[in-house]
Amino acid sequence: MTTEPPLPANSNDGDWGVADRRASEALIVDLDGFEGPLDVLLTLGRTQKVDLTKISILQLAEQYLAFVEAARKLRIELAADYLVMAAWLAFLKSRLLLPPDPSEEGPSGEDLAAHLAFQLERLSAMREAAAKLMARDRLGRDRFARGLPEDLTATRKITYTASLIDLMQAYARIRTRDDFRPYVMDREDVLTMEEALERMRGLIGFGGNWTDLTSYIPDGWRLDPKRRRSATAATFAAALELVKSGRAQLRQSETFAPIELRRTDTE
Amino acid sequence: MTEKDQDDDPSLFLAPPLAEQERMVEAMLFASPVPLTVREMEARMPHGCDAAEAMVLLRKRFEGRGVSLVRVNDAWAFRTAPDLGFLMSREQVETRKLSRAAIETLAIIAYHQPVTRAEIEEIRGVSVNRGTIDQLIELEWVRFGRRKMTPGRPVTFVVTEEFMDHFGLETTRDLPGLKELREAGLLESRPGFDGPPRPVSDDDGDDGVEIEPGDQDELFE
Amino acid sequence: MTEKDQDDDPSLFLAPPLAEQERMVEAMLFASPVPLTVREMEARMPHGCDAAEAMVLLRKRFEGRGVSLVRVNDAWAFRTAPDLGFLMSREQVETRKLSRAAIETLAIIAYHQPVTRAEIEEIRGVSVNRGTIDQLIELEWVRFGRRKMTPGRPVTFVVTEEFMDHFGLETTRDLPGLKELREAGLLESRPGFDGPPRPVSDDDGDDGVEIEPGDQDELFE
Repeated sequence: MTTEPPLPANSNDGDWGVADRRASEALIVDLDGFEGPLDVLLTLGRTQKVDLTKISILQLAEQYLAFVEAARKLRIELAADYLVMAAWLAFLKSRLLLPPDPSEEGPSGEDLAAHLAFQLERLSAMREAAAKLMARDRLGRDRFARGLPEDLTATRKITYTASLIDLMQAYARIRTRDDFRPYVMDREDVLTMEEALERMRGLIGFGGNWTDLTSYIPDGWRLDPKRRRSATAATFAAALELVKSGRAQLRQSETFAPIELRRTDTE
Repeated sequence: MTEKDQDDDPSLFLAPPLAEQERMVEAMLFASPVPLTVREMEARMPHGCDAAEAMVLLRKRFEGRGVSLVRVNDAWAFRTAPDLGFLMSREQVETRKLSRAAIETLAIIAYHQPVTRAEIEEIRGVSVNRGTIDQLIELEWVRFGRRKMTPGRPVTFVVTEEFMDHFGLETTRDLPGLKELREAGLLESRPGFDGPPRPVSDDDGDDGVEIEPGDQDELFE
Repeated sequence: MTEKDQDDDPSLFLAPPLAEQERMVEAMLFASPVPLTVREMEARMPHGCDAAEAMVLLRKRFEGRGVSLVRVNDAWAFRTAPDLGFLMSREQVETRKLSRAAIETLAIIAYHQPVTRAEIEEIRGVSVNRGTIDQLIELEWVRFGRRKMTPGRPVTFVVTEEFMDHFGLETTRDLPGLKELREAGLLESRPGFDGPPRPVSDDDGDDGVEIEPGDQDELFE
């Protein structure tokens, strides 16, 4: 294989660069109409007006990079796919332009280019195949099945049916149901404010002296940390309720000091 | 108006040959979901066609055949020959959709087989009616599997060859997992899409359903 | 009928004449909404019948008619002749228009089956939207095939008999241009290449699944 000297960068920009840039901008106008970078490459490739098998991948890479550049200039946000392809093509381009480095492992630039050409050809072939398929004489459009259902009403047997989709959706429904189950608290270890209030209403009559609020926590709720936390919160909330209704007073000498509670002497 | 003129001047106009017209009548009667009158058929055919004449030919052609042309009021339709009714008995099955309980139960059996009734209930979170499994067995989609080597040696359920046939599966291993269902767009991602969330009341208080990790892996490997 | 008595004594039993068998096959195929296999028909016919032979006669009889016998895989069905579609405008079913992505995906599944989602994405160069395959499955044109024996054992997609019936294909070998595509090597995947980057799909960044050549042969044997 003859190794051509690497082309100086931008040397041939003048040849097709302007037209190409214009074409790129035209492409960007209906970017929404494209199905990803491979599709854009295919469209760009067609502008070379040669058989896909004879396409110049180097030129195609240039065209694509111009396309991305034009998008950037027009401040159009390209999806990540397009940018990843641009990076890969830039890499491919450098591989194609530089003389092969014998110490380098992996496929050569030519191999990579050939593979890209293959992918484009394959995609294009699939598109043609799809078009041929859709153009066939289709059932319900060109060819028809019997329109009149057989309606002999002799023995009628009922059978049940379901589709694979029904089956799979049913299974998915069951298996994902738990994910969506509303959150329910385990009530066993929770003392509610109502319960604490109920209890304190009965006790407060005896609370003539300042008493540590924690002494109002019921037995059985003091040892287990989870239960103690819940009971403390409920008792504190209940105490606030009592204060609000004027039946008790609260005090705390300093931050984090014990909170003390005393009955309000109405007399 | 111009139609009239053309009719008057046959040289301007050539109707398809009668054999062709017969084909047309045949195709229309076959495809139509309702009996068709001669006039209706003629309206669809190219100008100058004579559906009545084509019908005469067609009727003759189907004399004594397995299907024949019958007259329904003014209209015509193909009907299978009455003496062959015995062949048609299978066509008369009325198909109904499987109930939600049944399809869920079936799905669990397919994905978890061999599975016991208790396990099905555990996964569904509700008890399984005796009739539901009976129905699936009657449909020949489910059969009894080997007994489980656990206390009580409960019977298990597995799906049948008929099940695979019906659902177009070669093995139950081909059933897609949750991830694949999601990728194919077959899994609604929204909760409550098909009904309110499960009640949290006592009727399914057994909701701490745990599927052993082993079960899952097997499925979604 | 004396037929009954004959059935009881096999030595006396005579299969109905072939012309009669032809009538039977004709009636069954007319009545059935879905294609029937020779075996299915034979199962309904009296003992000793040869549905395949009757089919030969019947096909000949309907050659060039307004309705004709078409083959779908192993099964047969009556369908109207395609050149008469213009008469059936009233019977035409409004089909949901498929997106370009769906059409391409369908073609890729048909020509490359069994094919994984990752392979479809590789060919199209974009990720497959959720809902695209879903739509094709709902149309009953695509179903799940056997899992691929590659890492991750991904599910595959294949086309169905409904697909073949819809597009008038006797077998998947009749896909337009299949031979040329195969000869051009365009149905192979060329593994071992760091081709351009694969599409980034949201939920499966996983497997660089490659098709083993063997897998493909299975389809087009």
